[in-house]
Amino acid sequence: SAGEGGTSTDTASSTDTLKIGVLEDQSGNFALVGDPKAKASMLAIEEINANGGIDGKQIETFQRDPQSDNQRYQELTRTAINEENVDALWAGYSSATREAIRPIIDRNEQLYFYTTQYEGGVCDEFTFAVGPTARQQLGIVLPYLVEEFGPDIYTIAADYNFGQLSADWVKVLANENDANVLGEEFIPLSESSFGSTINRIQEADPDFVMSMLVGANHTSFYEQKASAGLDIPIGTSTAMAQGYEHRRLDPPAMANIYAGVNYMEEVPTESNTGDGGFVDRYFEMYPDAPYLNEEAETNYFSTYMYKKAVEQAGTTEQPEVIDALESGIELGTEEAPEAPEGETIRLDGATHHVDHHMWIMRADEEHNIEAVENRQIPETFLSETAGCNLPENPEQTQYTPVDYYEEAE
Amino acid sequence: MSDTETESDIDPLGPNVRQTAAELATGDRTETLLQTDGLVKQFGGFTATDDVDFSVAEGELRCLIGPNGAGKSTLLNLITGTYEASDGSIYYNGHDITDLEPHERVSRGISMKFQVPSVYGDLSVRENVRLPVQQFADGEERRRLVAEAIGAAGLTGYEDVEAGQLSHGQQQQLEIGMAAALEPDLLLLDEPVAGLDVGEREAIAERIRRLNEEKGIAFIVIEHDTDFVASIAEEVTVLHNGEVFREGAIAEIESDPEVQRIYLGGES
Amino acid sequence: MLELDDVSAAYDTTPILRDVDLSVEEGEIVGVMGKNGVGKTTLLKTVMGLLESSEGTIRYDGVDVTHASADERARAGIGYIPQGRDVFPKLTVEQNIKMGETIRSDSDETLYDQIYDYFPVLEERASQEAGTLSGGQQQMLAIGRALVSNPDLLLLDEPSEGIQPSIVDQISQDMQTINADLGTTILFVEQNLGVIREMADRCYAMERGTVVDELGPSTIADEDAIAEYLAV
Amino acid sequence: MVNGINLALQFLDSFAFIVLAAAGLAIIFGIMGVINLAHGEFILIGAYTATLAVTQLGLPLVVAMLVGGLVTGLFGILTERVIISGAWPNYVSQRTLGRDIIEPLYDRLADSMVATFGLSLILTQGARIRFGNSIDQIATPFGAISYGEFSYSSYRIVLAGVSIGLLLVTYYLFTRTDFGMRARATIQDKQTAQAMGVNTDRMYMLTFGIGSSLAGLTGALFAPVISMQPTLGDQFLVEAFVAVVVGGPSVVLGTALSGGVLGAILATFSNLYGTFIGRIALLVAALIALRFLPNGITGFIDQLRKRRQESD
Amino acid sequence: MARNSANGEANRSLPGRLRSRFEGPNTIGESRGFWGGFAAAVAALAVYPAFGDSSQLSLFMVLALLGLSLSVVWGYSGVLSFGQVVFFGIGAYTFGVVSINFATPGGITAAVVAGIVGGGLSAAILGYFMFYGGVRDVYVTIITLVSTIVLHTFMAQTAGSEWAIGEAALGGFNGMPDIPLLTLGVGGLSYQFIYNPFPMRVIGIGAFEISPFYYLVLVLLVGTYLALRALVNSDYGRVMVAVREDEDRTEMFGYNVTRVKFVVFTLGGALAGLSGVLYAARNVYIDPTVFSLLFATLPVIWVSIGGRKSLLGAVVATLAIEYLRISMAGELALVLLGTLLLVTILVLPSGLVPWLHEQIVATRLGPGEAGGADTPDAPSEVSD
Ligand SMILES: Nc1ncnc2c1ncn2[C@@H]1O[C@H](COP(=O)(O)OP(=O)(O)OP(=O)(O)O)[C@@H](O)[C@H]1O
Ligand SMILES: Nc1ncnc2c1ncn2[C@@H]1O[C@H](COP(=O)(O)OP(=O)(O)OP(=O)(O)O)[C@@H](O)[C@H]1O
Ligand SMILES: NC(N)=O
Ligand SMILES: [Mg+2]
Ligand SMILES: [Mg+2]
Repeated sequence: SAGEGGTSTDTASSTDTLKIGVLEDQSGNFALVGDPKAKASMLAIEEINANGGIDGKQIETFQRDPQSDNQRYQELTRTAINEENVDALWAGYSSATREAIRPIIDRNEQLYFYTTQYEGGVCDEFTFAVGPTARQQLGIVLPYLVEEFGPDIYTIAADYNFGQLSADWVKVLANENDANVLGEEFIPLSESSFGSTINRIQEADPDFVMSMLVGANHTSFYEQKASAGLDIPIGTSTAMAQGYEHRRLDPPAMANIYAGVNYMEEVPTESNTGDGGFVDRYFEMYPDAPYLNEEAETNYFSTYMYKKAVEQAGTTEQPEVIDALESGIELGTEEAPEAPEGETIRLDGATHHVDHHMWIMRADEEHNIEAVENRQIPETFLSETAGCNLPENPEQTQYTPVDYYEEAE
Repeated sequence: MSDTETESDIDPLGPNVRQTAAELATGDRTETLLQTDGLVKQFGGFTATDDVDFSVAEGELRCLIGPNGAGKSTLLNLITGTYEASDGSIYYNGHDITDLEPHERVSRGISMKFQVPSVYGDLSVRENVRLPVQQFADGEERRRLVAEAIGAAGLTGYEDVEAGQLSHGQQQQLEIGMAAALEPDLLLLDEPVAGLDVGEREAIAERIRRLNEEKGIAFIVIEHDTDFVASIAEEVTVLHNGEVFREGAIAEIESDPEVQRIYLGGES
Repeated sequence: MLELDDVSAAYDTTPILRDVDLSVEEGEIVGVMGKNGVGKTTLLKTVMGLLESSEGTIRYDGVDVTHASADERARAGIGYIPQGRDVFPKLTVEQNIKMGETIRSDSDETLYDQIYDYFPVLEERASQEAGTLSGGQQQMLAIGRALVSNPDLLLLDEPSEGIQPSIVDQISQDMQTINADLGTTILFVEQNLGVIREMADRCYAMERGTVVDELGPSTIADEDAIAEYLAV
Repeated sequence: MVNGINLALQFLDSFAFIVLAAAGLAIIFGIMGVINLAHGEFILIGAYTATLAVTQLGLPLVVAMLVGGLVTGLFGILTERVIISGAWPNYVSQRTLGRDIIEPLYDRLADSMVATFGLSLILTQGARIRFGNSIDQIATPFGAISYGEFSYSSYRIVLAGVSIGLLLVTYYLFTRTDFGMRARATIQDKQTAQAMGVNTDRMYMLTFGIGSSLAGLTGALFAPVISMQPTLGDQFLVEAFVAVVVGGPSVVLGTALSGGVLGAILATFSNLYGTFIGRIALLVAALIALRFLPNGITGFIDQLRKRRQESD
Repeated sequence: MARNSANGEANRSLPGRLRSRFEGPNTIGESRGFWGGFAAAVAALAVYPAFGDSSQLSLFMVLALLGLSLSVVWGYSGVLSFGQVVFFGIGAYTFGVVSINFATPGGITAAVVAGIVGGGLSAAILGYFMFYGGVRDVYVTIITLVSTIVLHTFMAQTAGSEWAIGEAALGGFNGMPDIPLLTLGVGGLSYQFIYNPFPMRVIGIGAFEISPFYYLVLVLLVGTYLALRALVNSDYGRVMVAVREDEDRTEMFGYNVTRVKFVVFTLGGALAGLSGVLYAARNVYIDPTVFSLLFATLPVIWVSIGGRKSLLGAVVATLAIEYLRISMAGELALVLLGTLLLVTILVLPSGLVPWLHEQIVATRLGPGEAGGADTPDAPSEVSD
């Protein structure tokens, strides 16, 4: 039981249960976003179990709180794979977490779902990065803001791979939309005072700000900019849909913030907000939960994608399940409430990414949320630009915009 | 000091690249061991020692007396390097030691007992004594010296007691034992018998005389107990207001009316 | 005024005092003597309440104070001058004295002058940090600080330790003056024969944690008799 | 181009943040010798109490903030009695087992760290269990002031004023009153203070309570401007420790001075080179200060004063 | 109760003489029973991989080296360093940077050495800066704490591509994920310690795989423990303890207190560096969390809980606390852990292991005797 590095095909496949590992932050800097993820996974699992399980097998879970600590993630990932023999693993909010555990995942050939909106570019035979990518999120919100407010952008982003690469994407998209980035600032995750940042934004005087701030400490930015009287439109891939700042802060701190997201609790599809919809089911199971966020929905629908794949493969053997997933799973709005009635979202077998239905959600002075625009945006960076095709060419790479776009330098 | 010790196995921590006091004891005794030259120490605006010229010869036993606050402890602390001199110099064995670190002075043969006992409270009496001894003795000899030092301090039977649990007087005894265990050439004692009972006072007086006579250790002893002073020393220096006020034979000093006025008081 | 009845006390589990019986009448000056380590300091600490007695009763002014805390005893009028000059090193000389004054509401301003009279150096150094005083000066401060609270019973642990001879004489005389003028009762520990002879009306001798003898005025006057109790 | 007003305002901001972050810790560490690693959680208690007092009880903001300070002060007293001095557990154990079970944490620097670290885990997680991963926040009062192309939150300026006020009150309390003298005497030598009639138990309790309530007040004052979540206290810890130690032995004066010096460095470097450089500059300045002024700023001032007297 | 101070060492047996190097008033456990128990514990650890999760245990043992480094520096020399993780982290990052740039067996072996030297050197620099600058007591604690925070702040923002040393990107909050597998030796004469399971078949237990890394760490931990025991019971160790108890007094015995602190601090840094190297090697990853306040606090906690003046305590407490930290699950896990730490430190101020030792000695000697000699057949005077 000690050696690490062997493949773990030795799973519970022969029994009449299967085991899913769920490692999501329920304390620490990312708890606010991680907790709904864990809850939504449990909701999906409970629903599936209540409806007879996957291929007749009940789902067991191995769930732990890695406390927003990447070293702890590594340890728990090892435990999940080597000791608990999970058949599939959902783990991690931040991109740094994903990169910390991906080597362990790959070495053990473990089927892994990464469900956070992220910078994009991960082309990995064992990883299914099913959240929306920067190109999808910024791709819907940035052109809209350029159109509405003008071409001058100021970027503030969390100082780690997600923020750095997302900022690169802002530059790429600015270029594609004839806009220009006046300045950018990367902010350590531990920072919570934004006085000088606010001053610098005022000095640069952009038409709008792109904000990719992350985690509990960065939330303070929105209240601080509001009380400093900085009143400027903000586009974001991270605010509101993840940490529900529009519910936690007193209005009008979040007024005029535009989030490019595949999902948030307010997304106005029938299967989401309608009677007995996703929102109802979630709060029935967790009456005290504060919010149903973007990542939670991704955990939810990806659990159903896994279910479909196992049923299609007829086994929980991971290589077969991966093959089934790569055949291109599609989900309707019932299981993927982000999509409006009649639409589906599709897992792209070649890239292990999802062609999402994206929304621009805006908060008004009272913090009411309205959908300003929505459409399907396929993943294009990996499939078209980088040429990732995992079934043909298995690899474990993360492609970055610098490799393909001059302006991202 | 173990005679097997060679240059190479000298503990880099330890002192003792020096002649032993015992060796000196057999030699010429009249040379000046310690000399201060215009020593000044100021605390803020206050001058604690003022231009003090003071000297001790090899193997001499000198007492330092004077009113409270006269600067006696300050002078000793200057000699050990605990305080940095504001002005003036200190010579020891002909070398200027004014700028040396305290531990460097100790390794040249100066050892001191503080006015307030500061033994290692959490360590046993034996561990306390072993610390100075281990610098120059090993194995069987070390064991012997440690036992001897404890015995001489009157603490036989207390070897395994934590020093912090000794009474005030017992701690004083231990302090002296430790300072003497270093086998210094010059031993500075700040009020060695304060708080000791009559019996212990006599024992310590005897001890000081023996160390002085047999090992040739030179002493500077500060003490307010004049009987005690008279029992160990012939020569005394009186410090007053930070300056050397009188110097001379004990009988002379005791009958000096000025000294009586500022220090001894009462019936003369 | 003070009565100890079969009092025993221990540090943690190490018993030190055993069945001590002792009494001090109002207005008396009583000495305690004995060799190093016999438990004199422990006795005073137990009277002060810094160490709780494990057995026996302590009565002060007719009241059972066996279980009273030290600060309660202090406010009831017991003053204490610890051995080894426990002044507050980071407070100034003046603040140290003031600490004594705040004990009791009935302390009296003129005491200040009297204390500065005894120890002029304390007035000179009023704003110096007490920790930087010379040994003897600290001892004077400790005495001054206890006096300013105008205690009814004063406990002194080796008051002459580290003090220059002229002032030792002066302290013995001053204590007697205080005793006479203010009626302060005094219980003191000493190694200095001169001081014992000068001050004490009566004297207890201690050995190994207990009182072994009581010496009347005639014995005290006899130098050799005292020396016998203190010598080896 | 550096805008002078920006810099000045940022200085006020940094000054207030450092001073308020440090105030409670300065008392508990500087005066009592207890390293309170739960300092951040005391701030959390103040922040949550003030916020909930507004959102749940509808109290006016100022009252809610005072309540935040008060509740944290009471919690501090409880902590002191139960953990730091162990007085209550010992009272019980004396009567049941006939001996003390807890040795007070005063003067046990590292042990006080372990104990308060344990406490901080309990408090953070307790807050998470009880209130979730965040609570609704209150808005920042007083609006903003504008100058040229810039604007700034007026509340941040008010904070600077409050921090100076608190410093003055604390300074007066600990240096100019009988209470302060007794508290300091107690910490220097408990036994002797007892013999001087000081109820040392009460001194410990009150001093700890005052330190705690200052931490709570800090939390309450910052409640509108920081994110209300269980680890919010962490953001204050670094500045708090650095300021206290750079300040040196005179607790209150030291905190004020290090708030001034470190605040100036933080504001200038953040303003010129960004938040990250600002923070690094602050920390490096602290390291250098500690190395060259091992007794802190006030220790250094003391030394200077003595030098000057000597040369007179 | 053989107190053989009188008859000296001449007539001690060879194992007795050997043992005496590891015994003295500065460590607990001197009886034959203790050493028997010690051997049994080491043996148990050696066969543990057949029964349990040795991967996790190897992590705990790596951290125990970090705990030991603080025990020497603080527990024995009185320098409360909040910065052992600085040297740990520098060791880890140095190992990562060097091994990524020179990913050959020889290069990786050199990286291990570089990591240890990196830890020691950084401690030497910081130590020189502090001790020769007259910084003392709690100020040392805070300077080391601030150093930790500086590194945390700094390393957390090295996400940009400009932060790379040769091939090795520092990676900021992401950390360094591409550290090569630990391989010691040069050229053909090398052995890979990570991800190189060693198949074993033991009659009665069956077939299983063991990790060579686990045994590497076990040997290092036991070796380090014994070496430190010898150190603290040597003359030098006695001086360290004297420095801890009273610096000024020790200086007055002619010891160069500043240098003792400097040397011990450097040694502690190198040991922390070794621990960091092994940590990075085991995880094949290192990130700035090792410089976080939480992680910086852990060594202080291990050592306090285990017993500050006990090397064994540091090891035992590290293993126990880290095991609890990883295995406790559920909402209340942190509350329970906090309570446990709080109660332990309040009720057992001298630490777990010294307390256990007292209990054992007390039961063995029976009531009444407990106050006497600490353990049977303990030499009351151990010296060379
Ligand atoms: N750190 C200091 N700051 C200010 N004044 C000081 C300091 N240290 C000593 N002094 C003053 O210097 C003078 C000399 O002190 P010192 O301790 O040398 O006296 P002493 O002769 O040893 O007296 P005693 O017999 O009472 O021990 C005293 O007046 C004392 O108050
Ligand atoms: N804190 C303590 N813990 C344990 N034992 C102690 C403690 N303090 C003193 N003792 C022991 O108690 C005994 C009596 O001590 P005490 O201080 O009362 O003696 P004393 O008569 O005042 O002696 P001296 O004349 O030396 O001051 C001594 O044997 C001493 O070792
Ligand atoms: N993917 C993120 N937000 O790190
Ligand atoms: Mg003196
Ligand atoms: Mg005594």
